[in-house]
Amino acid sequence: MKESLMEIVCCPMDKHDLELDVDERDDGEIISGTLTCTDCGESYPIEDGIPNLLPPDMRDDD
Amino acid sequence: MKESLMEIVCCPMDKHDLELDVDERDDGEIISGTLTCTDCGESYPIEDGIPNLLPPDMRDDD
Amino acid sequence: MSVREEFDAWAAEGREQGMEERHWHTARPILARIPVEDGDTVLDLGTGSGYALRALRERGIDAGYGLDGSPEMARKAAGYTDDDAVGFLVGDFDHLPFADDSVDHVFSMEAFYYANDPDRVLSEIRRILRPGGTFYCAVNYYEENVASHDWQANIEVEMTRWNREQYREAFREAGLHVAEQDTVPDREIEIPEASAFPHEGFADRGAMVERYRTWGTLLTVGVAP
Amino acid sequence: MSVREEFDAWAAEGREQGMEERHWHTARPILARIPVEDGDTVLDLGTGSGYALRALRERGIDAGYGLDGSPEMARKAAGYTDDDAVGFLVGDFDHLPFADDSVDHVFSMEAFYYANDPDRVLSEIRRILRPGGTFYCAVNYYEENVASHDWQANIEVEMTRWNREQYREAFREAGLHVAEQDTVPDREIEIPEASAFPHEGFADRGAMVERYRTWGTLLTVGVAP
Ligand SMILES: Nc1ncnc2c1ncn2[C@@H]1O[C@H](CSCC[C@H](N)C(=O)O)[C@@H](O)[C@H]1O
Ligand SMILES: Nc1ncnc2c1ncn2[C@@H]1O[C@H](CSCC[C@H](N)C(=O)O)[C@@H](O)[C@H]1O
Repeated sequence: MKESLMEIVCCPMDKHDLELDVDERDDGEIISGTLTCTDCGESYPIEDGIPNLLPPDMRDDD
Repeated sequence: MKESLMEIVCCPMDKHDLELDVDERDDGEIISGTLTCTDCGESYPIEDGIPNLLPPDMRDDD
Repeated sequence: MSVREEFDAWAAEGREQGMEERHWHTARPILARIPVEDGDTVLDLGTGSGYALRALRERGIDAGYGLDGSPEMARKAAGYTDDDAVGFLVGDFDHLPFADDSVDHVFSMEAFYYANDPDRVLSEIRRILRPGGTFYCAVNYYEENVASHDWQANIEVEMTRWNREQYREAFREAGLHVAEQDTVPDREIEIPEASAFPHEGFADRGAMVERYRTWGTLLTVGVAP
Repeated sequence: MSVREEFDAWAAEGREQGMEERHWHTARPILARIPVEDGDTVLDLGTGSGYALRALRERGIDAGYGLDGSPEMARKAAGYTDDDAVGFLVGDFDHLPFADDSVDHVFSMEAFYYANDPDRVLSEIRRILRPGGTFYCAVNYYEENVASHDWQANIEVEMTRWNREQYREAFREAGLHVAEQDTVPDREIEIPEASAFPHEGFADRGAMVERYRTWGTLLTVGVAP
């Protein structure tokens, strides 16, 4: 994902801002990392450049 | 014209309400009469059932 | 020449019937898009023969009013319907004789560009529309439709030739949200074989195809906030 | 089965390509109507292969984001573009991970009816749209399209089958103005001669013509006040 996505993205549950932690970058692209809600503390993974912002119970249902 | 038109019609110049004077009626239809602005006093003719709400200078330009 | 004189003459020649027939090709799919509900009041600006209101009544609107700057045209329109819920009046686009927030939808077909001051007309429409009301504005005289460029030569009323973007900008300037813009093709007009050209002023078949099938009429839909 | 499992399986089978090809017939004329401007941000809900954003980028939008509930689908979509201004994310319609007033237009093609709670999705869309922003919602699974009624049998995700009026009502209930509603025909799909039927599940040619040329996909356009 591009860092510019941070301008519009938010926590799917409570709509508060997310904080970005980058694990791996390639050019401008964030390949892996974590998005953490500044309010509820829930965290969402970024894998293969794609953030997964499913509600936690839908993300983990397998 | 139908009297129900009075609900939405207004003076084309200052947008104030109009007052209806009926000369001739046929069933529910107003065939001839006059619409007069309750504010500026300008009057608009109804002829053959059709109100003429052109601004006065456009109405009288022939 | 004034709008009144010009179009009184058109009405005297019976031109409203030819316009209805031709414009219907694009008016039909456009009218079908308007989300009218039972109980709605619809205004048709530059109503000509009044066909649009007759069509919308079949979908159950409560009242339809056709405004036209030509008394003769309004008289013709009135003669084509005996539906009590459809009425006609004479008036000018720049000075709409309707109260604030009084109308649910405004429709206008091949008429808007005759307005003396089109920006003012848009403000007037914005004023009379209820919140959420729409303005369906269809124009075949517009910049991208190059075949329309020489129409001004045949008419003494001055016409406004905006492009697509100018329509969107002017709507927004007047306080209308732009919900849609589309070129609606005329799929019905018969276009003869290439050998029949020149035909109806088109040098070749390609030009006529472009005029009708590609550019058709430009629809811009505004919504009152 | 969850949306995620169902559509991860579709992605594994490569079904996003067939959908892109088929849906493009109606998506193309619908996308053309959206009044996008340079600088706009557009969201595609249930993006599949992501073709809609690629097409809108050619018209100059600033950024396009495709959301999909299937991680495998989002991965496929990401693989089909190397445009820096197009991005994909995994998420659920009912819980949109976008800030209030952050998006200019939302598009969704053949996806809305899979939502768990469609009314909630509409509220979410209303929340994230900027004033004057539009929601272009296209669905071929709807009440009037009778040929779609038996689709539920082939999929385990529960689908919502509203009629035209229910769409308009639900949009308004969520605070969106309804600017347009239209059935957009698929004029491109090939329909064979009558003798070839039964064909693709249609008993006769008339049924296939009705399904595609008449009902096509139902477009409802909402505008944020
Ligand atoms: N400034 C103005 N105010 C009111 N009506 C006007 C006008 N300028 C033009 N008109 C009217 O607009 C009409 C344009 S012709 C189109 C008629 C009809 N809508 C149709 O589709 O066939 C004419 O009837 C003309 O009298
Ligand atoms: N609740 C939900 N949240 C997010 N995405 C969903 C969803 N339900 C279905 N989808 C996604 O919506 C898509 C529907 S298929 C349509 C794909 C694409 N718009 C096209 O026109 O071809 C699938 O990719 C599916 O994963």
